[in-house]
Amino acid sequence: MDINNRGDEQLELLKVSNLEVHFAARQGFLSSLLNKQPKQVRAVDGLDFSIRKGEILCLAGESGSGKTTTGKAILRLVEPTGGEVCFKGEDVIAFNRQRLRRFRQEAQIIFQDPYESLNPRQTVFSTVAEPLEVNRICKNNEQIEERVIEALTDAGLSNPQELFLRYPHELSGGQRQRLAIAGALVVKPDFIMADEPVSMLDLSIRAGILKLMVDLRDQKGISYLFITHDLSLAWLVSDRIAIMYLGKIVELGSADTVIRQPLHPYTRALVSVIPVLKRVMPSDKKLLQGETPDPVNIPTGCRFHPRCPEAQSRCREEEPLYREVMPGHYGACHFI
Amino acid sequence: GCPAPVAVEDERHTLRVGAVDELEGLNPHLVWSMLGYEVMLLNYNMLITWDEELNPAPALAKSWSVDEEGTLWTFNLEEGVLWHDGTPFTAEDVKFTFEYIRDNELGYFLDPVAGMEEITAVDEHTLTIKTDQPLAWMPGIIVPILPKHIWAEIDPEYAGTDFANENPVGTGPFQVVEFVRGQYVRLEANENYFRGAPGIDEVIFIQFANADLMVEALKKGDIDVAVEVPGASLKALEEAADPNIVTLDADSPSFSQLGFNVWVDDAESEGNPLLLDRNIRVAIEHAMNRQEIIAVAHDGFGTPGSTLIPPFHDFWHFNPGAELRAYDPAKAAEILEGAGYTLGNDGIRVSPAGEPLSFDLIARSESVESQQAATLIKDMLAEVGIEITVTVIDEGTLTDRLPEGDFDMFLWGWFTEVDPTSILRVKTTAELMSWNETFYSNPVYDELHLRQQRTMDREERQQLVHEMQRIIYEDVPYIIYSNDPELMAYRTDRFEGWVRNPPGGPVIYQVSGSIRTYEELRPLER
Amino acid sequence: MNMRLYLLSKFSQAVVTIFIVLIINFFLFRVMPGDPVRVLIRSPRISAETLARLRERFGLDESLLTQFWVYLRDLFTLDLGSSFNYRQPVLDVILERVPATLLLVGTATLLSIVLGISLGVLLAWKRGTRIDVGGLALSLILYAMPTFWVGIIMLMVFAVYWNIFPLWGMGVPGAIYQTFWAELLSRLHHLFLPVLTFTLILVGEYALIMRSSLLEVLHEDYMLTARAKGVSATELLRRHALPNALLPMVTLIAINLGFIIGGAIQIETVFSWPGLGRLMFSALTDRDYPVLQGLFLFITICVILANLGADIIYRYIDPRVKA
Amino acid sequence: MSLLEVENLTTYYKLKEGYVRACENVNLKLEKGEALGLVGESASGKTTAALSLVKLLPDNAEVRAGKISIEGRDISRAMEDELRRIRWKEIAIIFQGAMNALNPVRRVGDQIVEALRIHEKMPEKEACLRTAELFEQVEIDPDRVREYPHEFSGGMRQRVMIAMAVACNPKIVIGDEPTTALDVMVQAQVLQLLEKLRRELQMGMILITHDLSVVGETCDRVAVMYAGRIVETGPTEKVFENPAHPYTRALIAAFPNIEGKRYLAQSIPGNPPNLLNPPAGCRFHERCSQIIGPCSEKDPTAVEVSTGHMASCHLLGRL
Amino acid sequence: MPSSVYSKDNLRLLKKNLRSFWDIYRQNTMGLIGLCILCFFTLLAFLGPRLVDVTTYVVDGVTQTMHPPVSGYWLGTDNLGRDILAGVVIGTQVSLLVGVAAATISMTIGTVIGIVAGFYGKLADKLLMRFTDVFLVIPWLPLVLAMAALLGPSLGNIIFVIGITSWAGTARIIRSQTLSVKERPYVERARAIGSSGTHIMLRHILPNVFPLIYANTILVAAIAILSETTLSFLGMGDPTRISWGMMLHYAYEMGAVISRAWWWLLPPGICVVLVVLGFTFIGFALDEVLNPKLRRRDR
Ligand SMILES: Nc1ncnc2c1ncn2[C@@H]1O[C@H](COP(=O)(O)OP(=O)(O)OP(=O)(O)O)[C@@H](O)[C@H]1O
Ligand SMILES: Nc1ncnc2c1ncn2[C@@H]1O[C@H](COP(=O)(O)OP(=O)(O)OP(=O)(O)O)[C@@H](O)[C@H]1O
Ligand SMILES: [Mg+2]
Ligand SMILES: [Mg+2]
Repeated sequence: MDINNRGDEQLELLKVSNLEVHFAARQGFLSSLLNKQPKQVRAVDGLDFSIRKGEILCLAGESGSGKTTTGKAILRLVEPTGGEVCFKGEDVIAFNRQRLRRFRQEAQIIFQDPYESLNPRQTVFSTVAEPLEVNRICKNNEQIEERVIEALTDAGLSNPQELFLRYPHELSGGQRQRLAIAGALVVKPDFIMADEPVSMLDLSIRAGILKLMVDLRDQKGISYLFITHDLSLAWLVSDRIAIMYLGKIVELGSADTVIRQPLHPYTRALVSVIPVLKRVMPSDKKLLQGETPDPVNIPTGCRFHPRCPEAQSRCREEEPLYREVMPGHYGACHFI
Repeated sequence: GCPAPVAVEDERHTLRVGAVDELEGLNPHLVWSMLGYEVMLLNYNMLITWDEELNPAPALAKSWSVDEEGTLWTFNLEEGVLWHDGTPFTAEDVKFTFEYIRDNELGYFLDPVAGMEEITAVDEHTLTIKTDQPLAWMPGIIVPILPKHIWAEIDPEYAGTDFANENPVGTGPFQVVEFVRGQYVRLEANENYFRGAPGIDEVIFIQFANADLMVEALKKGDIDVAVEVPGASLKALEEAADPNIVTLDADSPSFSQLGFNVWVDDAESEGNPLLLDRNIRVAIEHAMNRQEIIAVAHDGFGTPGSTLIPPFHDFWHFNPGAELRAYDPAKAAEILEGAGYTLGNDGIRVSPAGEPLSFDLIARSESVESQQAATLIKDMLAEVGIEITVTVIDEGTLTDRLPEGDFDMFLWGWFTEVDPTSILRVKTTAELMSWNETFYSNPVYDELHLRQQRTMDREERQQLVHEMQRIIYEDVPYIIYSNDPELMAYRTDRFEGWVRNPPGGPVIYQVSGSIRTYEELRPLER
Repeated sequence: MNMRLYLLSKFSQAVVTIFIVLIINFFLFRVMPGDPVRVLIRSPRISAETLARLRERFGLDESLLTQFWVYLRDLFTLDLGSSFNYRQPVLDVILERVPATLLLVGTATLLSIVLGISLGVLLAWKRGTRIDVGGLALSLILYAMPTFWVGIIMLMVFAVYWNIFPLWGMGVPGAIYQTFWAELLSRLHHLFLPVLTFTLILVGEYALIMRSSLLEVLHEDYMLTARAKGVSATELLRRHALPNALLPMVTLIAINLGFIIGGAIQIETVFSWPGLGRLMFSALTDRDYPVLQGLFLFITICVILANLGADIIYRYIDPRVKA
Repeated sequence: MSLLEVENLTTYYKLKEGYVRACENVNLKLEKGEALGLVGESASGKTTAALSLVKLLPDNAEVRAGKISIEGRDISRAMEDELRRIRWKEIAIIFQGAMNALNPVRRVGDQIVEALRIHEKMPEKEACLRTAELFEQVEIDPDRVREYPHEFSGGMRQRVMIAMAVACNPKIVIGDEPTTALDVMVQAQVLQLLEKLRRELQMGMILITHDLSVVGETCDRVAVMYAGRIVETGPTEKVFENPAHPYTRALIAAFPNIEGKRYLAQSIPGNPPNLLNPPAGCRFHERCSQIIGPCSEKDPTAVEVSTGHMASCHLLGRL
Repeated sequence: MPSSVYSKDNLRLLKKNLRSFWDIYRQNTMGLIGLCILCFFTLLAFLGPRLVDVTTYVVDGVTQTMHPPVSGYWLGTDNLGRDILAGVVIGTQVSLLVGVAAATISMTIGTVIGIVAGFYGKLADKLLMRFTDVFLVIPWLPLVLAMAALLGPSLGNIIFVIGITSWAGTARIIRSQTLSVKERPYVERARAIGSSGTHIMLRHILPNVFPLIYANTILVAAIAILSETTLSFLGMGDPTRISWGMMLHYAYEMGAVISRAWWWLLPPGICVVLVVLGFTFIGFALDEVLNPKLRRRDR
């Protein structure tokens, strides 16, 4: 199956501008008294991107770069400290409780670990039926059952009734992740945030799940924010890729261009270490030194400069602008 | 087995007394336990003490006399008496003591001195006391005489609350020299004791957490005498028949009673108003088998009781004779039936108004005996259709609840003094909310009580006292179900000279303060 | 967080806890039945004026809040009031009893920690074997036995049937010993049964905790690493397993102090040991509220301080704790 | 004579329900200076095989059969004492998840010193110097020897583990998923370091992983495990370019290759078998798309596809 | 097609859950022994009074007192000639009642406080945990003694006092488990589908801390029985009810130790040990069965 760029240019489902999530660094009561200025974890530090209807946008980056936090902030599972999130033209941040409840049906979430994201003491049926019950979507039990069966079938689980009374631990890994997807599908969402949905699964099962997600996009027009640290995976499923580094997007563009013609030195380094099934000359790998720094002490200037092989003195002082370098291709570096 | 390593015996002759009380302190105004009183008696003297017939006998007062009206008393004091610190004892000390207590309302000793109008130290060894009215119990002023030169310095308020009196100076045969709280108190003989130095060198009172341990210690010879021995242990001791151990089932002026709440003020009393009906109280008495209670709850020690003054004081004791309401459940049922209390379906009688004869009976958590007695009484009363719920509370709480009238019935007891006044006073109206816990009130009785206090003629007074007891027996605020002995045991292999005062009484912890045994004990030559 | 800050915050936590205890302590004893003044005087023959005067003197006529304030103020001057029973400052009464309890509790705790840890290590090391099963059963049985009951049985067997140990007390009352050795011998003789009982009671729990703690550690990956490194069995235990397994014991021992006090009350009662436990018991039966209140506070503060100490030690010995 | 030769290694775990056949008839060969990759999905028995080599198995494991020889010396019957000497000195292991593989309450330096003192009988001082040297070799500031594991990041800890593994110049290093759970960048750094050390020290290395690419990039030869058995072995290039076993083929097909086309492969249907009760015959047959008669009846034998490239599949026997 | 998952299948589910639980539990020897012990004592509590003539536990003034075991009085008599075997049988009811009732109170308080503190966090957590800490550090027995003295000795009060003072440990354990459950993605998911806090606590957190609650309750029951015994022994028990603790209290007070009346001291004590052991065994077994991966780490 070939995957082409998708997504209706006009229909912007979700627009994020200058999103910021800062956490107060964990601190005892006393030390917060003593230090006037509480330290901040700048987990997400000014993001701009949008997701079109029926599009898969991939958020990639190293551990701790703020991918999950971004996803949660969009769904208001953590409160953003700044910026805007527009969903279908409405300001998510300003939603009141009722609207938020409705929004929770329109936007759903799938997690990384299918073992952890399912309540071990809930049967398959009640896992899937729960959103319907909580939001009182269905009139009667028969309707609930219908919807549950529909969702499970959509998620690629045949013979759903047989599974109704099973517990997650009685399912295989793949089935479990499908169950999690069914739990999201049951409310017929327009948008799903998928946080590393396959990274815990074996290679042989992965493809099936990914395919299911893509199919759902095709058939139901669901948009995804797909979070992963695996660039080859990102390339495989997404329409566009955004690369994050320390709470900021450093590059964003269509999947092919980002992988094939990366602009940002960070992206280039990442792409160079994407595993392939053959021996690679060590010199071809642009290994970066060290690991992503702690978002409490973000370096001044370009936040990537301490690890950047091409850093200049300007990078140390001046923060590069995030701009459209080529049509549809954004980047934040002084030298692109 | 191998014997416990006992401390190396030095040359001293030490009398070891076992007790289960905890010694609360050494300040005479604050002691309240038997042990505390005993220690005080050894450390201090009173003006008089009691002889074998329980008549006043000289102590610090050699002799005394009274004027015609019976209101001016003259005491001639012993000469050459020294306080433990060597200061001479004078009439000023006595005057000071009485005034100090009277003017500052200090504790237990207030009663005997409250009626003293004027106290005069005529000379060093003569004292006169003027009372506001003739007092029949005089000269029995059982108040320890304190050294003025020490107590004058002490703020009376402090003396009545906090003063520890760590180094008590008295005139007694012994003086406290070491007091280890919760463990023991050691008294050393007073070589200068005015009645002659004691025959032993020291007395140690050892406090046991548990009476059985004390008995065991007596058996092992770790102590020489044990007081307040539980009945069962005494029985066991008797059976073991150790030739060196004497067990005493000693006469004692104490009794156990069942008290009723007879407070007529309906608004205030929280007791069951049915108990105001004398018929019920009488029926209850008929339904109680005193013999069995004594046999079971008191291990067979004691005699069935009747009136307020126990037969121990046989001169004052009133015997109801044929009027005694003996155990007779049939009669009890008959009385209840006659008073209109008919048997309900559940076996519980109900009043004509339909109220069940169902009462609370309070036993004390400190006294297993009272709990057992309560259980027995409950069963006995069930026989005649009276339902009893036994509750058990501690004495402190009971003390608080009684003056509030928050009870139906309770079990407790009294230890009566030599003179009948104080136990008789307990049932007077003036003592409501205080000692008079049953709220019994009878103007005739009150009047008699005043009269007997003023009646100096013994025979005449006896009549009055008997009449008072008869009235109480008639009105049944109390059912006195047993007269209780004092159980103790002592060893005869180390000391001789144990004195029982009176002859059927105990050897130590003697009635109203005789300390003859301590004065007369001599070590046995081995 | 640095050490000083950590200490400060732990300390402030302890202070807050102590304050709450103070509040509980104050109000619990205010609602106890009985008029304190009546208990104090014990003679009903006392005029209303005198009663009122005493109330005033003890501040009982004031509002509860004022009384609480006065109570706090007095505490700061270490004034815990005066015992109804002994007419002595409560602090003196308590301090008088501390050495006896310390001797008993200290000896037993030390012994039981050493024995419990050793037993726990043995059981964990021999897990699954007959020794383990037997030891486990023994520990559980020890854990399940009522403290006082063990004491009673000990007394009956050793002091009554065999008569080789004294029945009661901490020494022969009023005895004057000729030599130091005679005294020591007598003290040890008296100490033996209570300490044995106490140790038995405590050892089971320590052994259980040590065993499970060690078993957990033995299953950790770093133990596999150490084995892969060729570390010998004893070294493995000594250098890798024990330091990790002992960590939770520190906290446990501190937390257990409250339980130990409970044990002390029972053991001191059974063996007539003149310590804090017996003091508490007799204060309870005599309703000596100032003493009870003082004891309560004293013991609680000791436990809180011990916990604080454990926290600090824990922080010191466990490099991971970052507060 | 190979550096390491494993024949017919069979290890079961005993459970109340029966035996988990975690590792059956495993044959491996490792030459001096060679890197062998052992790949397979989770629960395919990789760790079991590795731990069986040095007898570091859990208590409920039973080594049923197998001969293990190092440079011709049979160690399968070695006693605990001898094994202790062999461990680390001859075969060192780097475990998965270094956070838990380092003792949290001991300084990292001390943990290396310990190994040196046991095996090299080095005096304390010398061992410390050597530790600092090792730290430099794995590109960590030698001043950090006195720190505790929690003060290191994941990648650093893995480096410490590596330093510890090579401390005694072992002949063989086994890396059990040494880079799983690390970021791609750090993973690449660590792999490069391992590669460098292996060359410098001429060690034989067994790299256990479920990530095909790791093997592709670093190993000379590869062994593919499925459900407790080795289904295919051979030189890496040969196996990857020309997989002989249907499982290997499916696995490689599922691998997203950015150099190829954007294409979502079919996943292998079904689930790996339960090793408590594995299917008869070829263990893969229930999920295989090309089964023939004997697949469900007979265990396939290894067939040499080309030189040094073996696979166990009935289909191959047919050819 | 099943007509409704909501009705008849719930029963099927329950059966299935019980069966699978029993399948695992059965393997645990310790748990089985514990279960046997408890079954025995439960039967004794209910049927004992029919099998043993409990009317012999009366003071009749005829039966020999302090008599060692003889036929008819298999465990001998006490100082009042009461049959000790009958006493032990009667005492079973009270002791079990105290254990179960006090543990229920303690569990309820502990669970509510633990879950609320853990789930809401922040100030609520701080306050509740400070409060819990206080109960954790206050030496337990003195507190219980003081409260028992305050309330007066009745069975209800004893149950209440034990229940109200023994929840702190449970609360702490439940809280830490809540904290960890709260961070699981399925709770995040529940939030993401719009569930309210109460819904999450009841549907997601409670079921996942339940195994801990079970095991803990059973262990608290053991402690409660020990506590009742201790309280009664120290004279704070309900003298109108016969429990094993009260029997021991009377035995001690009435000089059983000195009189070598081992038949009076041993049976109630051994019963206490057995029941406590039974509860503890079950508690440990449940802990192992229900929380196999649970790691108990202090702090
Ligand atoms: N609730 C929080 N409080 C404080 N800091 C937080 C919180 N949640 C996340 N962070 C910090 O924010 C940063 C970004 O975290 P986030 O989980 O978004 O990263 P991520 O890109 O998803 O990483 P990973 O790939 O490991 O999942 C991290 O440094 C993390 O420690
Ligand atoms: N101690 C044990 N007891 C019983 N079964 C075990 C034990 N350890 C492992 N197993 C089982 O043995 C099989 C092989 O496990 P092993 O750990 O060797 O797999 P692996 O290939 O290393 O997997 P992973 O990639 O997840 O590390 C699995 O089915 C596992 O469940
Ligand atoms: Mg994440
Ligand atoms: Mg593994």
